[in-house]
Amino acid sequence: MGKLYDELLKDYRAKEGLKTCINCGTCTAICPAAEFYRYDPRKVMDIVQSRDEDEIEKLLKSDFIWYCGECMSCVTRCPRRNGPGLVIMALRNLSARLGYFTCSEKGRQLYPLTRILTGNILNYGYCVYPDTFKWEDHKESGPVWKWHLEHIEDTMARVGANFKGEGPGVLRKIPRESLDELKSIFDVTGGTERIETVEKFSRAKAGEMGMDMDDYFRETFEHASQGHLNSDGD
Amino acid sequence: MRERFLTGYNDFVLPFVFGMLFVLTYCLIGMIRLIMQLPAKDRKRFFLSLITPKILFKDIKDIFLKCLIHVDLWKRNKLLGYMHSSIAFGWFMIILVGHIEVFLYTSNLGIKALYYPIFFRYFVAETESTMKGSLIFFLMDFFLLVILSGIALAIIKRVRSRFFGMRRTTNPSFLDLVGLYSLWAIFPLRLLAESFTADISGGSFLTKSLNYVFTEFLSNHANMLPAWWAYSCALGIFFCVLPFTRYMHIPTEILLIPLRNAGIRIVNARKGLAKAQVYSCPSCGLCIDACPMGVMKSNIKDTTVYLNRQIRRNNEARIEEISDKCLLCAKCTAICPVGVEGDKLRIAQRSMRRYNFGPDYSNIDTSVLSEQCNKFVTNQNKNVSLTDSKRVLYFSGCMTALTPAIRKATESLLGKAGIEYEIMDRDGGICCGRPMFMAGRFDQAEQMVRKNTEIILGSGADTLLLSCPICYKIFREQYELPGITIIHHTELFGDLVSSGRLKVRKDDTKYVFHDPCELGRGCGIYEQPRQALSAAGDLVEAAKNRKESICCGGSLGSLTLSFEKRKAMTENALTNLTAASPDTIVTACPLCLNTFGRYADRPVEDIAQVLDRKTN
Amino acid sequence: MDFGFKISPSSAINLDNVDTVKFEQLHDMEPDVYKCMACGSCTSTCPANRFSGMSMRKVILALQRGKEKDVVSMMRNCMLCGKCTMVCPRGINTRHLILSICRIYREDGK
Amino acid sequence: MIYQGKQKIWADYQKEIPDDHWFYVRSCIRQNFFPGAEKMFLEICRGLLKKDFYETEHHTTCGGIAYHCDTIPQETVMTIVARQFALMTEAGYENYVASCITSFGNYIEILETWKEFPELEAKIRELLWKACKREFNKPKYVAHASDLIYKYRNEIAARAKFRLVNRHTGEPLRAVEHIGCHYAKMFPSRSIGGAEYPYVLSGMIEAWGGNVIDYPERRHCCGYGFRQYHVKANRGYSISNTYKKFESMEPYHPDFILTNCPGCPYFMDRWQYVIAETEGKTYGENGYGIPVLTYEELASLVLGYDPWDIGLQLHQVAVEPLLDKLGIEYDPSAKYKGLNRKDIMRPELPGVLRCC
Amino acid sequence: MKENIVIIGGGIAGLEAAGQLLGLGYKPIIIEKSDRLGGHVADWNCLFPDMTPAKDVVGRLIAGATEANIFLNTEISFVNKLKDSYNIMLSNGISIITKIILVTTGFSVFDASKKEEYGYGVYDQVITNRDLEHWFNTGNDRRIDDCGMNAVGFVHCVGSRDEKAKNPQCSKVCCITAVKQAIELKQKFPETMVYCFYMDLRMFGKKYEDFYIGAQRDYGIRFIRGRVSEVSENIDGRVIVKAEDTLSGKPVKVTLDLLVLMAGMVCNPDSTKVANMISLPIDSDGFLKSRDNVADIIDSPKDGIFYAGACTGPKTVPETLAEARAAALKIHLYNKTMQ
Repeated sequence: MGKLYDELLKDYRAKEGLKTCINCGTCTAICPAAEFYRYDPRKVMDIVQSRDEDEIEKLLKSDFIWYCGECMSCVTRCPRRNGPGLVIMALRNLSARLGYFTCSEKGRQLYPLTRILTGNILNYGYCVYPDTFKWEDHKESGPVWKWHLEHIEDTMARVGANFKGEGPGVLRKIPRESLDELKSIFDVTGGTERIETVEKFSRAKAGEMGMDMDDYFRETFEHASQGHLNSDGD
Repeated sequence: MRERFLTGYNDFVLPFVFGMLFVLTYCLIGMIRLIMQLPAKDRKRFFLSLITPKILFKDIKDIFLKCLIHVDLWKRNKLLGYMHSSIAFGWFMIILVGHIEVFLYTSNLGIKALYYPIFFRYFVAETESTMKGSLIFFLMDFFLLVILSGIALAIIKRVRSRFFGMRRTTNPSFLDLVGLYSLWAIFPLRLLAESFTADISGGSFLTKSLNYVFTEFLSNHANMLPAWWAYSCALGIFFCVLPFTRYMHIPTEILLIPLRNAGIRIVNARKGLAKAQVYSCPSCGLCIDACPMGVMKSNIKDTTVYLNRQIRRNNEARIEEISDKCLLCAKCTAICPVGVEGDKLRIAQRSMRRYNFGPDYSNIDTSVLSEQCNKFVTNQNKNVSLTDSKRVLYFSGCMTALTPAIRKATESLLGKAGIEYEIMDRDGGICCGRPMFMAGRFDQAEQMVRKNTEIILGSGADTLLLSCPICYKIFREQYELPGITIIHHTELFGDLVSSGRLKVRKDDTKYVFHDPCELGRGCGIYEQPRQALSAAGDLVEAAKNRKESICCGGSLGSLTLSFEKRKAMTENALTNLTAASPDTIVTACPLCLNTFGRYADRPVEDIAQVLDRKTN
Repeated sequence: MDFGFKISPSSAINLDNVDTVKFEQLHDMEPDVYKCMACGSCTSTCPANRFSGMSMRKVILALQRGKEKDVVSMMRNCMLCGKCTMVCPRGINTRHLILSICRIYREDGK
Repeated sequence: MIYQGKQKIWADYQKEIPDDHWFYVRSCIRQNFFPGAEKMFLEICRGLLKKDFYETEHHTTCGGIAYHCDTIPQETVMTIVARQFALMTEAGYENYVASCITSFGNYIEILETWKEFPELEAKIRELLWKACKREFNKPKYVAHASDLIYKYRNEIAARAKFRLVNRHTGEPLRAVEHIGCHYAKMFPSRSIGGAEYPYVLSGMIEAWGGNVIDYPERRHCCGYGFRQYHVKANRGYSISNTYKKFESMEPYHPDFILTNCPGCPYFMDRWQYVIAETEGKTYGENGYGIPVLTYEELASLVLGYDPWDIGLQLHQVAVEPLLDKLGIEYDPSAKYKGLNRKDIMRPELPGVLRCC
Repeated sequence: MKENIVIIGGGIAGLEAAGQLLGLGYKPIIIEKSDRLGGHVADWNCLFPDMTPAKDVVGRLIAGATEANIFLNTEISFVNKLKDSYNIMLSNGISIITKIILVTTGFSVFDASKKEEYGYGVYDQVITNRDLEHWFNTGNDRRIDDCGMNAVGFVHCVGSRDEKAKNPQCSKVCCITAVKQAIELKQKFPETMVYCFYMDLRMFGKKYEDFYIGAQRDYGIRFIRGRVSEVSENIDGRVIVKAEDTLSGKPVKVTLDLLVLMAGMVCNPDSTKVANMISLPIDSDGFLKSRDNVADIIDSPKDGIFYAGACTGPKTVPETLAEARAAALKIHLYNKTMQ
């Protein structure tokens, strides 16, 4: 494998997002993540453009790259047409591919995310689906959501949705052949391989941490250590 | 001998008696308080010293030489020396001879003993028996003349201090002036009073002769009374103001000398020895000329003499200003005739500052730092490897990091001399603590000392080599490193050159050596660098050198002097150094090198650089 | 009700709310504190930097941003060695500045 | 604030929007949380305005959320999108309208990337063929559903039964608009009004009689942050951002918030609930929250649809105070009923946030 | 010496060149689009580094050029290339045949409203450097509260060093202008907190650094290294500025009573127009292209056509004047070789 920087630059998002950074800080100034996490997208850009392999490797293994919310506000303002948010995506992609994501707490969250989201896509054809959006995991969704889930046939019918129905409409059942096509797309485009990679490294990490995969799922899904948010430790 | 007045008393003695009693009481109480202020350990030491014959003898010798003869001043300037010793010694002799005279001819003085010796000539008439004392008469007149000549010089000095080798003198305070004029008045008035009565009470060449002149105009002896009153008043005034003037140095110095000889150091900024020093200051103003800050007129009031004055006045704002500004070059200490330690006094003042928080080095893990410099320790059993040669640990110091040429040259020379060495702070280390110490933050400095001690003791070295005199001073004074020789690179290289281990090529380059404050005055290293330099070229001397070398102006001692304000000092120091037109200025301190390098018109080098270039 | 997470305060420095009383006091004692141009020479030369992250540049900045606590922790290992003063291109007497900071500010950042 | 200055900027960001014949794709989040909104979109466009909007049951998620959660590679998301385009091509459409902002941003980004790197497009065509044996034409025009409501805003205004005016005071309602980040921030020129002062929602509010309020944190993200919400451990980030927005808009006392992004109304609605429950703070009047509406919901309301038909009961923040201001009649007892007034209980009431 | 010399633009470069040419015995023609001479400098109040009143400088230049033929309110309608000369048709109907043209069309101030996120023209309390100079001159601007303001900010590099604004170049004079204006403002309102948001401070000119030190030490102006990312208006109509304090790596925000945008120099569209008429090339920075950017900055690639001043790139006043003098001399020598 080539050097990390070269590897990174193979990603189209890095190609688009990384031109020349002048460290002006416009990105950090309006970055929602920089405001609440101990995070500074400008520094990420600076590290990547330094081409310092050690620093890039550290970055790929750190929590730092997982703080971004990909709102892309930075893209609007950069005077040099950089896209820190895009570079972050490329970094995360590389970190996932190389298995570096398991080195950091925020990186390890890739496991539950992959399980939930790719599971939804491949099983239902949706990214978010009521069957997997449990109130217990989303108490903030409120009593309304709890009620909605409990009576979903009725509530959906009340507003004219085609919930799990044939043909078009809101939350219709996506036909099997379409789901098969999605699976096929995952297989040929590296989506499946990515799921397996994440699974493989997470399994190894879980073993290292002495957990079974369900515990590991809960741990990575729910646990936040001190020190990520700005309020921690102050 | 015949008493002229049976009562042996006249009202005019009262001013004197009052003054005398006042000053004696004041001094006695002051002395007791001061001694009580000493830490118990020091106090014990002081009392022990007074019964140790060797020290006691030294005390007496010092008091005689310093307080009466003013030997230091003689060395500085003959005229100045004579002026001071004529007054001090002359007066002492008059008092001594006067008392001998009284005790020879009178007995049972009782209460009169207080004033009788002073006004003896008023109360007695010349008789056969007193005639035998013509030697005494002569001595009394002689010493009076000596004193008068001193007074005359003092008056001239007030106008033309340059004749006395002083460019600047102190600005006396009002009470100082009262004291000064009353002091000046005492002896002419005594001459006048004794001259009036010389035909009755006897006298010698001075008083008798003057008496003849006076009798030409005034035959009535009743006229003499105002002269005696005036004499007594002058004495009374002088004694009464004495505690509040610089003349307080006269009694205080007598205490200071035994304290110093007892080996006591300044502990408290305002009490004990510090107080003795402050009150011992005669305000002679020698430190004004000595002070390197003096090149800027605005700094004159920040010299040690003014510090002492402000401490006596408890003017805290000015004390802080003066003590923080000082470069701590210690030149005032070196030249002070009474031994006021201007630098230490100031550090003590700084130590009084109250800080809300301060550094704390407990988090620093010395083992990490030790690992970088434990080459002399074999890994397995942590034993020191036994080699015959020196195991030199080189602590280059913070400032040397800014003048890497010194470190490079030093390493090169060590290599050439075949000395095995290890650098203690290659990637930076812990500061020696001296700069912190100079800021008066002793606890923090002490912490650094402990941290460095751990590293050094763990290194297995037997010699600690230093490039920076600032480090060198604190390593010598505050560190306890048993079994380890602490040397400055000038010493090492000086020895290596003398012993022939370093062969230096000599050429005709003219070098001048700048004695860094902390190396010269601070540690007394003057010879080795000069020896080494002489081997490399033609050594010339600066106008003021060695003990009187002028600080480069870059000193870390000063806390407040700004960068711009130091420039004039550096330039003045450079003028002094280049008096003999050297080709190259050589120093042995990274800070001096840095500072001189900024403004010098010719090359400035560290001695290590010079030697390295001229050895193979 | 516990949702398992909570609102985090913003890390943004709000200059509207920075209390400048102490900094003004410092500025009265050390007028040169304003002269810093953040070149970082002091930081790179500082021997305490490796131990407590000491950086005179950051100290001056943090004081102006109301981050006094950071200052105290950075200054924890300052050795007062004077290298920063030596290298400062603006001739700021950083040593005295450090001492003045120790006199004006307090360990608890208040 | 100088209104003319904004108008000048809006003039620079007007895009041409085809009037009819759209291939419609849905939003994952909206179908879950605001199912009525998408229904109303088609209802208004097809039923009311008689436009041609085609939808196929074979379209799927665009994969945008999974992509922005970094769980699928770029090639995968591009091929999924290519499949959607193939469905459009096969259905004979050229105009593509997405209900979701993440999707919209995703489509635009992919098309722009293909434009810059044609070799990537070729590769994706190959992959799609390999996986699904499909081919596609790139859409001629990609719009977001809010662009269309914006386009039809005056027609809607003409048919409106209600105006955005407070019935009690006669004053225009104060509305805060929130634009999804991926609508304009990445490609301002593909939006209506640009990234700094987007006009797409403001235009609707103005057309329907309301007043748009600009507040300091208007541009700030709602706090979704993809992985910052989907992983429970990260939700502190999400709520902190929303909280910041609410604190900033609070002094302006908005009557409602209008959004064009699937996630934003969910977060701005639910985080009000969480802020109320954890901090005890509410932003509306009398302990209520500020109602958060989607543009279809608002359009439906002004057009006079029944609030419970359009699914406003699925909001956590009660919309009743807004309905009262608008003067819309509603049956409180029907709010939580199923079809044909079937009793399906009602949600519990929150502890702090006032609900109906 | 009958040769016509046409100077396009009556700013300081045109005036100075005209003055020099008059001294060399020519009778130059100045064509000025507006109704007065002096260009942008005439709008300014004081000039760095010595705070020379701009009107003195412009006044002297105008006085030195009064003998020239000056056409105000005149534009060039078209230019015909003849065999070895140009026929210039003016908007007032006069046509001039000349072999020598000096282009002194200068620059335009970047339209700050193009940086939408800064809200010039949208937020009441956002003004430009030029507006501020206007206020210095007239004391007349409702946005500036004469009773004093709490806090004022200056944003450097507005429309400069900005690819999004289609101007990646440094505008050269804005840093020092910001420092100058900040000082002037602080002199008028000593209690006001003044912030400068900068990316780099390019204090390249004579005594500029002194200005900068003075601004810091004597005026307590706060310099924040970070480009302003976004400006918004709060409910009081004050503006909230967001930037990163890159030196501490933290976002910073501050509420200001006035925000001054340092709009930079961009190529004057009139320069481009003239360039098109005479087929002069445009350089990659958008300004007119010189024969050589090191040795022949005042020569166009075409014989007989010369440049002076900011038409070839951002310049300071002294640089512009020096170029104008150089151009006058070059024209003189060129004219001699022609004969």
